Amino acid sequence: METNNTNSFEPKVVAFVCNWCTYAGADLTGTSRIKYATNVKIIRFPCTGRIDFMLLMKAFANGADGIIISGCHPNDCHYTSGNFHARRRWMIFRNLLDFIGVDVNRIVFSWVSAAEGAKWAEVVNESVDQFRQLGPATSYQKLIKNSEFQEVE
Amino acid sequence: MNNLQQKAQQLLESGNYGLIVGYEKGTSGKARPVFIRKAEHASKLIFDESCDQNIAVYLYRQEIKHNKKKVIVANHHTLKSIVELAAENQVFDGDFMVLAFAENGDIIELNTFEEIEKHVATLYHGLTEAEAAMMKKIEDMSLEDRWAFWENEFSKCIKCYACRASCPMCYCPTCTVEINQPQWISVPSHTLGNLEWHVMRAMHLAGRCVTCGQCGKACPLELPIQLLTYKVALDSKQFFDSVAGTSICADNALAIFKPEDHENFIR
Amino acid sequence: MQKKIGYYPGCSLEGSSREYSESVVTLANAFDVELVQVPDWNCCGATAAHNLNSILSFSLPARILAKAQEAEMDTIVVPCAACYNRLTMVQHELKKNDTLRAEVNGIIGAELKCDIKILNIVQFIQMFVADFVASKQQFLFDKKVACYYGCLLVRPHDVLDFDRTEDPQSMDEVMKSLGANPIDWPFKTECCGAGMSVSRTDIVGRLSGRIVKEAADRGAEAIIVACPMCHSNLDMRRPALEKAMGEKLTIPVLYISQAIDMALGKSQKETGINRHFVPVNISLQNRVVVPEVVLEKTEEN
Amino acid sequence: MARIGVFICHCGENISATVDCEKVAKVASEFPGVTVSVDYKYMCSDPGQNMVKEAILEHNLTGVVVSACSPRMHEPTFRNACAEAGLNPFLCEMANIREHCSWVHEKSDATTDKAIDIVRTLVEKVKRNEALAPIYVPITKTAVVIGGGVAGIQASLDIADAGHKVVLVEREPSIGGHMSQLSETFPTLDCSQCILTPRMVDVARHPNITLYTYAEIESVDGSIGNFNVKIRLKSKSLDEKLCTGCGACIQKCPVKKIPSEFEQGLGKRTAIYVPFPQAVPNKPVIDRVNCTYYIKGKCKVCEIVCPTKAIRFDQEDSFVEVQAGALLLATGFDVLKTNFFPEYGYGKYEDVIDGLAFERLASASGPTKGEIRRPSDGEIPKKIVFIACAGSRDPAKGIEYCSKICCMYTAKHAMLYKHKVHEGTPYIFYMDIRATGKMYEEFVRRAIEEDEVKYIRGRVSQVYEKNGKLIVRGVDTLLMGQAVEIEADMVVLATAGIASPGSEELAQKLHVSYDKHKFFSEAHPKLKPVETNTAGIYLAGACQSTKDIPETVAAASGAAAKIAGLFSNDLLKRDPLIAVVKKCAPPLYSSCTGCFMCIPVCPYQAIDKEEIKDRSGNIIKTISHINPGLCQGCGTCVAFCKSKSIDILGYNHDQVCAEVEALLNEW
Amino acid sequence: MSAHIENNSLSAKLQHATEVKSAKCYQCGKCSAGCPVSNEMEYPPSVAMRLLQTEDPENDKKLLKSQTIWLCVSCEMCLSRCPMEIDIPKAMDFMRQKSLAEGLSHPKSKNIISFHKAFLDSIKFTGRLHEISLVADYKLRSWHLGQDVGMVPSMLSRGKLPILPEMIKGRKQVAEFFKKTKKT
Repeated sequence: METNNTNSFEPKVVAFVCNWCTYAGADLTGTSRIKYATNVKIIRFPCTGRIDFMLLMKAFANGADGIIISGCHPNDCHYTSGNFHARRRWMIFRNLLDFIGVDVNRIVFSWVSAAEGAKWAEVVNESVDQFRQLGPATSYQKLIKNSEFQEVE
Repeated sequence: MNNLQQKAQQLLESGNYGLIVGYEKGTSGKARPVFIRKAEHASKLIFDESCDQNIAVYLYRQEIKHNKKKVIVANHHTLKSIVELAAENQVFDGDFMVLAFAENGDIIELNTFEEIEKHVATLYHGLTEAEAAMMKKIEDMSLEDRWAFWENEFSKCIKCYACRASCPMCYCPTCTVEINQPQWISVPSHTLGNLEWHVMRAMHLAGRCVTCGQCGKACPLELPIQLLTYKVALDSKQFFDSVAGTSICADNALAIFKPEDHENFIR
Repeated sequence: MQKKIGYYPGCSLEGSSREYSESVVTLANAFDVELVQVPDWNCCGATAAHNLNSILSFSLPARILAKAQEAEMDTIVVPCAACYNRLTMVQHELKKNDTLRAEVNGIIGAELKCDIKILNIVQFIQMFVADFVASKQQFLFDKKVACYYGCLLVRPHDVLDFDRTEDPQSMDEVMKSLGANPIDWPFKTECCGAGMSVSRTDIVGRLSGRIVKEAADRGAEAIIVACPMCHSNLDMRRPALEKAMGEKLTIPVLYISQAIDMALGKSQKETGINRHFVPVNISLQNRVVVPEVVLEKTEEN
Repeated sequence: MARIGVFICHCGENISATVDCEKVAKVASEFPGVTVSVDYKYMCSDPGQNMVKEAILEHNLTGVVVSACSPRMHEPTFRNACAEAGLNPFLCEMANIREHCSWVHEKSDATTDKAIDIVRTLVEKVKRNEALAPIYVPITKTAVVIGGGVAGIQASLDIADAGHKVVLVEREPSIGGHMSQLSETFPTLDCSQCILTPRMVDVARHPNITLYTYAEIESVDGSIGNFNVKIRLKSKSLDEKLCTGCGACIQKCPVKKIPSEFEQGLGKRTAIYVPFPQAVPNKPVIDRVNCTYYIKGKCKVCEIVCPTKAIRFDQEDSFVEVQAGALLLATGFDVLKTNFFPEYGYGKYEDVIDGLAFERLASASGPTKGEIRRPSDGEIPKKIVFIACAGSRDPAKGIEYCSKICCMYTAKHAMLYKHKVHEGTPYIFYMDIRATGKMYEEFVRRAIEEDEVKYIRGRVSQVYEKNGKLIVRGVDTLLMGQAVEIEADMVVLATAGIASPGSEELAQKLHVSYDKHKFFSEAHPKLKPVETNTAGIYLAGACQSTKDIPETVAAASGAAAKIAGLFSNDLLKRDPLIAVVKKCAPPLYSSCTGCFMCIPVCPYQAIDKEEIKDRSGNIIKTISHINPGLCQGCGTCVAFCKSKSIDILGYNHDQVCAEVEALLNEW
Repeated sequence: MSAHIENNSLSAKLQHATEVKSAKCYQCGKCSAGCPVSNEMEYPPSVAMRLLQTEDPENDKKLLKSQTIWLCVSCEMCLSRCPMEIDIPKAMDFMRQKSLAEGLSHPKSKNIISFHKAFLDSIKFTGRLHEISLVADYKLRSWHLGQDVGMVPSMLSRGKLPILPEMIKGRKQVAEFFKKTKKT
């Protein structure tokens, strides 16, 4: 990975992925030895349908600068419809975050199949670039700092 | 004695009904909920513009839940909430009678869910002009301004949960905010925890909020938190054509899907 | 009640194909439709423009659309298939491509809405004529005819969305309603040689010759067209066709509007068939007017 | 107090080349709760596994994190190792530092740091893992095979021969499918019916096979081991027990001019009919759309002539329910109608036919008794043009994929024609010849060299009729696009193979995934070619993608072997990673509100209602309940439930929250 | 992301300008089989697509110098039958404009080009096409002075040739279009 960015900021990125498509796709990225940014770390879920929006809130509250959510393409869900349910959930959630002033560009949603090892690397690299551009999630970090302060009090 | 009071008196005197949940005159021009059990108290009942509180929330309160001889005087918010509660299996057909009002002020007796659903279909579903203007004002702000606005509002929240208590749809015996393993939402009322609470509350009302605004009315700090649930309600309508409180059998907007649901953000 | 509709004749209909314009106007008048010309219209640029200069090929038709829009015309009829094709294609491209539209708007100095309904002659007939023709028809067009659609009326289907590209039927249906017997033949949408009329008359001779010969061989008594380019190649260029085919070809070529006019009993002058190079010696039978009740009964049997 | 063992694998140099494994082990040893942390060259080797086992015993570990390759690779290996050392296998997790770390990053501190983060995340997860026991489900040893073509026939016989019960369901009045329509088969040119009909008879006679023809799947519920299949038996207007198949009714039926589906419209049939003489069962059905009695209310000739009084005009559709442990989809394919190709004149010119119709013309039992004659006038064609890829490889008007079988059957058609009409000339317009099976290329060469089939490389642009001939306008692309015009007597279109009609509805009934062309999807394109993504439902033949006969039969036997394998156990063992509705002490019993909004969320209909009762049987409350036999563990209901009353074993709320926190902290 | 390799081929330029992708062609030849003028062309449409696919500068030049691109009558038969929906007419338009711009047009296609130019000249000055001027202009350009002279009297007698051109009011504006679009 070339880092042509003079800005040395490296975003913390957590990826929530489903076991059957994107996790397997990311395995394929590995077996194909395609390189991508180290910033992204993966948490495995059985299905995108399992991913609770509260986990995204948790990730932000724990200092994530960006989040990737990825699962099977429509019609390819291992459980036939978990991704469709997830899609509806994200449609509502994303707009709600935008409504309260959270930059939704900090969350990247994608469909990456078990065959799309190269796409996974692309998604990661593009997302990390995007998060670098956005810079640290300062507005959220301010809240985190305040909360720590209060809790210590 | 007006029609409503007469009606209430008759119902209680008949012995078929033992409790009427309705409105009475409160302080400073506001109405407040009242529970009438005796015919002679029927004259306390009022119904006018001041009766804007959504009192469907009382229907499943433990104290009266099992009383099958109850009547509820319902404004249009309350009616929609009853439909939504019926869809969510929280109130049961035949457990109560509803007194609603026609536009000319006539009392309408609604005995079954089907009748209520039919009546609700004639009502206006959507935001008032003033509410829509508030939504627009926020949506027109820049992202930074929106954040600043809500950060300021959330910083004031004291987590009294009046919003939750007033909402007919917040009926969970254990709210997620009270779960401590895992600790979904931090306990103190700092801005971050408050934000998490309000986002969660709004998300949990997706496809369920009837836009009565009761949460905002109940808030002692007058935070405009009803706009959050309005947002999910409007999006549910726009994306999925789902309007809460219109059908006693419809599935929740987020419990179903269509393969052709259209978003523009998934890569 | 008289209906008003926008009209874009195009250059050929003012010159070498003026009989087409005459017959269309006659037809419209017969059915109480007033054709209002797009004010100060210009040439659509035809094949030449898109062969040589693509942005010009958008700008010329765009000006026409702008003029129609200015005159608040929601629908325009364009009898020339070539002009119809250009205008429709350009409006489609401009509608879907914002950058291109901005550029063209800049050149022509207008804001195009791209929502004008553009009708070809067959669509015009379907909308304003077909339902009423029975009541006004005086002669039965009891001939074997070959309906020749050419290229520009039906292709590309994605954009024009008119009839189908293979073995289209709309003109055949119109002719059937006049009492004609349209033949089934394979060259309905073959190319006549189009704009090569002057520059490569030899090619036109071969292409159009094949078409005319095929129609004649299959016993057609007239070829019905809807495009001035096709007409001039099939009619005016007949000597070149005969040379290429090595035989005499006498089958006349009629615009579909002329065919209807003839069935309505319009004069040679009104239909403009006197202007053709290949003489039109078709005489039509008087239509026996049968009271409607009886007519229905015979249909049932 | 947790005692976690962390085992870092070098995977030879696959991991250690870019990750400092020793450092990872050292840092991990300091994580709270970690008792032992070691690194080793090959963790999956016997000595590596032994290290894990010994550490479990020595340190009395409560959890194990093997930090190595993807769990999709070796999770079962290490879970078994743990089980052998007495640790519940579900207390073992794998940290994927190979596919997700060492292989995708260069050697650097950042890469090592990421590996440490991954290990920490899994350590936090495993601390919260629970000991779980696998779920055992009893297996009903009956298979329902859907579709009675060659695939369904082969699979049914194989499963039945293995000693298990089979219920074979066929939509048409007879089994046999498309193969029964074929004349000869490539590359051997042996007669299709000669090899198929004995197998059809075997199906009818086999004691383990129950055959339902003229029947369709109404609904399916349940899951692997225990499906409940409801089958609609369409009314045949016939008492099959009484009917002897004497055929008197067919002979006397006055409606004789119905185009026969079996003969591709080239032959005629009656309203009461068997599709073809060798049909199994050889008993007729009444086609109610065309039967005079059903149209006009009178006739009943068949009833009068029937010697056993078997005709039942008032018979209605009936239903049977079958309990089955496995389902096999063998619904086959269909050919694309070519009406969308007006330039080829199919449907307009009688002598432009499709490949299946040509099969009937060439078949000895067909409408012309095997003579190649034009449908229009019965003449023997002197020139036939075969057009390959009529619909295939044509995203504009047909389908984008290659139908795979057409190259071969077109070569066969041309050959059969040449064998029957020696003086005739067959032309084939083709673009590529795909002859990749055993003896296939040789077959095509024979067609070209010995039978003088004229192959022309190019697509036909137009076919039109002139003076009784079909003019075929094409081009020879091997001669710089030189025009070719052939005056043919007959044109045969090698139409595309497409999914059978109704595939989509069936897939939805069965919760089986399908591709955009409505072919059913296999679970894995290479390693699970006969399984679907739904456990217990298998695939065979052309319902998955167009296949020729050898491939179809191979797939059918493969699927049958899978089903026989499944049926070889009495109980089915399943991972217990499923959702559960949490219960708690009275008076709450459960935080579930009984809103039941989760019911439509479940793709497996695994959620139903459970009544909580007091000792005297009074209902205290009604809450959701998840059927462990049906739940597949997707967790969609878990994320949906607002009161967090549903959780999922293996990915529970506590675990995933801990993972998020562990992943993001201490960077 | 891998950087784009500098691709100067005609095929790449075509795709960039018009989104027509020659690589989609799998050489079935249905276009050539249906093309009314393919017999006259040295490279029938499918062959032209193949030449583009090679991305060989020599082959690119062959195309731009060919008569093929000028013989195409834009009848769109190829597109309407192409299984891959390749817009060959659009590709032809593009190649004609490239050929002119690079001065490679085939000498035998001069007539066709002259006619198109004369056509555009005619509308440049009057806003509409005036057929007598067009033909006169074409003849001067092509030196085919005698061609079609025989037709003129009969056309005049049938009223098919108005002597004086129709001048539209907006003709200056139309002339302006020619200037504005010249650079493209």
